[in-house]
Amino acid sequence: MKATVHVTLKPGVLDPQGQAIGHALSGLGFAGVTSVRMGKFLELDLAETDRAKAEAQVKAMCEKLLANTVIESYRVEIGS
Amino acid sequence: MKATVHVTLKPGVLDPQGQAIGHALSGLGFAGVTSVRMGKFLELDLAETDRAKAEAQVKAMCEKLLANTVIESYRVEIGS
Amino acid sequence: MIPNAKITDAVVKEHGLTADEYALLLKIMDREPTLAELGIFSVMWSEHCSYKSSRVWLKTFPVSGPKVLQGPGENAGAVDIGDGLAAVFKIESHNHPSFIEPYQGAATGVGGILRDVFTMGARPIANLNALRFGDPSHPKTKHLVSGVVAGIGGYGNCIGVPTVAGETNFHPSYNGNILVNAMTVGLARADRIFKAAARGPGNRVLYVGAKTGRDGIHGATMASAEFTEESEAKRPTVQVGDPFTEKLLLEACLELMAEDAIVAIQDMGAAGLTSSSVEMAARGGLGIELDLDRVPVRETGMTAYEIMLSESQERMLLVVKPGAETIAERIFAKWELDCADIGVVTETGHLVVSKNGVVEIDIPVAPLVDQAPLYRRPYVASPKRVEIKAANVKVVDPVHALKRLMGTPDQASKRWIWDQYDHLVGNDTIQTPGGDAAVVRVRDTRKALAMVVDCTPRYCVADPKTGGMQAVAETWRNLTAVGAEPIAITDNLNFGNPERPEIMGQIVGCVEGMSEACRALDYPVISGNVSLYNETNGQAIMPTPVVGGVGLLDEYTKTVGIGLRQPGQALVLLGETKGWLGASIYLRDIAGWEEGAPPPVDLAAERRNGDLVRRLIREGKVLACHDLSDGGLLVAVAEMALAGGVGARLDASPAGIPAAGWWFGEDQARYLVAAASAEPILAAATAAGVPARVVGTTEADSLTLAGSGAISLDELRGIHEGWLPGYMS
Amino acid sequence: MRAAVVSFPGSNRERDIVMALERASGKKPVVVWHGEAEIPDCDLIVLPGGFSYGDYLRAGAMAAHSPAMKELKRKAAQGVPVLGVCNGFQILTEAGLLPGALMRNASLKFVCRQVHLRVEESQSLFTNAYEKGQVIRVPVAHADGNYTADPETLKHMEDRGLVAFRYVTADGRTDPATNPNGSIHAIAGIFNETKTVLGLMPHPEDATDPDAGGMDGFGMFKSLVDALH
Ligand SMILES: Nc1ncnc2c1ncn2[C@@H]1O[C@H](COP(=O)(O)OP(=O)(O)O)[C@@H](O)[C@H]1O
Ligand SMILES: [Mg+2]
Repeated sequence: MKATVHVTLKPGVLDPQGQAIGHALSGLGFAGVTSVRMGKFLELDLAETDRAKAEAQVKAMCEKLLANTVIESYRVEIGS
Repeated sequence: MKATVHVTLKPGVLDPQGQAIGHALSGLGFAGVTSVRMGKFLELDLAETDRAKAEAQVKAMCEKLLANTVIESYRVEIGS
Repeated sequence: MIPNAKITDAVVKEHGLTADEYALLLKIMDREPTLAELGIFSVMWSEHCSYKSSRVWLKTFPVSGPKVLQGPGENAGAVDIGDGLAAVFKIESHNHPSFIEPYQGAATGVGGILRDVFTMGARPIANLNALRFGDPSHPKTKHLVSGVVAGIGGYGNCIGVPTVAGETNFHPSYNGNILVNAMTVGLARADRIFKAAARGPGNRVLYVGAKTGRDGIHGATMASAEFTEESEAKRPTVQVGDPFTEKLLLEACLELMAEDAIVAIQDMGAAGLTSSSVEMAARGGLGIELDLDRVPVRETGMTAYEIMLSESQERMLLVVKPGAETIAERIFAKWELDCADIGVVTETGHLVVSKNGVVEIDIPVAPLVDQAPLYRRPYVASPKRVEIKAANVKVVDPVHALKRLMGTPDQASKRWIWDQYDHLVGNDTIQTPGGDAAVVRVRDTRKALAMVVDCTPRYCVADPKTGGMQAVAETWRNLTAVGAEPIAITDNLNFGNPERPEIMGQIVGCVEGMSEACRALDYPVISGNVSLYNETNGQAIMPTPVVGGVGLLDEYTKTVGIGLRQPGQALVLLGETKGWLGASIYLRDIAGWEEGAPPPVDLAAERRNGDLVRRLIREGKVLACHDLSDGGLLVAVAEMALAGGVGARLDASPAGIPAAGWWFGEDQARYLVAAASAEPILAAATAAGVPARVVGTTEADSLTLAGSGAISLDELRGIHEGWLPGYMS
Repeated sequence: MRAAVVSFPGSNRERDIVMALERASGKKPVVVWHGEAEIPDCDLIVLPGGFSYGDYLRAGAMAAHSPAMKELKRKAAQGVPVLGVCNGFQILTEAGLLPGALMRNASLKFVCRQVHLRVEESQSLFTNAYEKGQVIRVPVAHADGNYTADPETLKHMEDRGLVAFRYVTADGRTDPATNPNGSIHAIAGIFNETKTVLGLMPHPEDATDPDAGGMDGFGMFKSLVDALH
């Protein structure tokens, strides 16, 4: 079973990488980019075949390791 | 207009981070994680209001800056 | 043997073999090769692995000396530094990969040279890098600088080896071919240097480190082919570096080396498993049998061809003593690395490789190595350039010229670069980037190693022989300027297409000059690397034979830096000044004239002047020292002033030398020293037959030239520190 | 003072800190491998600098879950002092022993240079050898040292004197130009509530030798030895 995880900075947390990218984009002549936020994207292959169990498992992984919940939030999707 | 970009390593390209995360997860007792690949996820706010133009613009940003097309591929989605 | 894939002329050509080379292959094999066998010949006979165009010339280098423990031919060279210790070092290029993917190309370049050094049983203590980029205004340059610097830092910082020195130049001739040369210096026990010769038929062959993927297949042949716009578009699979795994591999290898377990060890660099197994077998005069089904892979369906030619990083091949397999397994398990028994040393003299129970490769090793093509390529000497008289060069107010020079891409401070390199980890860096040579302490002793990389390509293009001599002499001088005794060099010969006689002429000239200088200075070559075909659409780089020099200080507190630290000290110039402006920075960047013969190198004077300077430093008579190089006297004074935060008042230029020649001439074998009193320096110079003259006195806060004006250190610093950050922002 | 230094795969400044501790205390610290579930009895536990697990995912994230860290948490709860330098600081925040988080430097670049720090608090076992307000010069070397915390946490730390060091100019002023990583309030190091845990990004251990980097960092080790014998 495949799972994807999006880890993004919580609203209000300053995003130095996103900011720098926004800056670089305007330097390259891309006008009108008003905000850039950068996050992480993980693709996991799981042995688990039960959807609900897989989801619970991946959420636990996020809480424990994949996200730093002090500054980040996460979203889990279970694929096929 | 919002756009999201997923940047992932091309198949076959070594992903040291994904590998180390997979290793750490099994160390934490999460069994059955057979593969982890790590990528980037960007959210952009654009002044552009035309969907097609926005998409073309973001693709150009990916080619120029957001993705390293030698080793990475990208996927652009235009939201609302 | 698997049924033969069709080996057509096109397939042979794609593998970079000429018709003659393929005929030789057929003679050696006595049958048509399999595709995997062809692949092996192709990489082993590539320029990168076989040195076919340069080998005859490399043989002319002086490679021995009383301190040399290991000369060229192993993974790295080694010299004796006393106390039972050896300094192990080598330089390596990663030019083409860095142009294609600057971050990963540069990072894996660092990873590769680190492995070359720790394969020898040495713990790396420092990294250096020599970088050449195109014109700053070229659209690719900025991106390349940023990626290469981040990649070098990313790898070295993570593994925890300080990057302590380097050089960075810009010139349009590198627009399509940047140079990324990385050097590593390590320390080993002199009686425990590990080598790569397989011994003992029946001994097991172990594979350790990272898994094999389809990375950089054909990287070695790529590094041996000229670039075209098309090859850039093709974008071969680049290798991705994993410095974390390398750190584990380093610690695991050193731990295993402390046991009595290893017969031979060889890193998998260019051409991966192929070159490591072939070289081990060849050096031992033996055979090796490999079972590729046991090789740890990270992708499915890999063929023998792919596994043998993969350039996946962070891997090593070992031959272990009977029964030592379990020791290796235990240690590599602790470091969470793969360790697989993939084969055995044999008496057959053949490399025999099987996959899925079928023998796909069976090549006699000796002819594969010994009969590798060797070319004595035709060459023409570079045309001699005219001598340019200083009196004929445009006169510019020296303070004004200094202001311009200190902010040019080549002369501007490279702090933006070394700020991104951890140059302190280990807490043994006594002299950090920004001086003449870095100085790194040798743990548990009072000693230190000094190290530097240098080359002046504009001299090499003007006169290859003089340029080659100068590159060697300048490193020797830089080591001397920090008080070290120069011991030996490593070199990286970066040139264009050797099949062009004028390029071959540059190679021959540079090598000749380097050899002569090494002989005269008792400064042998103990390792090196060659990178040819650095040209795009017929446009070759300037000849760039980078020299990496290492020297020894017996007492590390006796070193001096370039910084002027107190007002009221005498500034004494040692060495003869004629005011040579041909091929100088002043001529190029102020007069706009990239011409003229380079300054002659007088090796006897080098030696005499350098030996004096070193002695004066050891005797504690010198408080700061800087050799004179690009930009001559005035640039040297400015660098010394900025480094220490104290300025100087300089006397007017002497009669008989045109002002531009005095202030900016690049006559060789010169040093500027600061001393509490000039007398002892002048007396010692007279006794040693070294021309010496007081040129000024240190003074707070500004640089003043008698009769022509002044500049504050703040303004000078703004100019010097401003260019690179401004360019990169 | 008996110190234990916990080493992780990818730690690379453990030797630097071992030397500094030894120089200050006259005793060689024990080095404990991360996989060990027990840390021997000691007066101080130190997490060294480096790139544990390559700084992959997030600096310090994976190391924070190692067996030795469980033991460290237990001991820290009993009041055993803990020092985390650079990667050690990152591990301590990831493990929840210190508040806030360390993000990518605002420049997005690794930075290695000498910086000036102002000692904000001299009433602690880590800083008692310094004067409050004293300016010291020590190096930084990191890519992820951009400290952040939510406004309440920050206010609490400032009010309670839990900010240990701040990046300043040579004459002791805070100035965005001398903040090497963009840290909020120019924070370089912080204490926990009881001031028994200190995390800081700079490397005082690389300023404990007159011949290499100067002695400005020695005060921290001297403080510890004075407080813990
Ligand atoms: N890529 C680099 N990495 C580290 N240090 C560098 C780099 N480029 C230049 N430097 C440092 O900048 C200083 C000046 O370099 P350079 O002008 O080549 O010196 P020199 O004139 O003595 O040959 C040296 O200390 C050198 O180590
Ligand atoms: Mg120099």
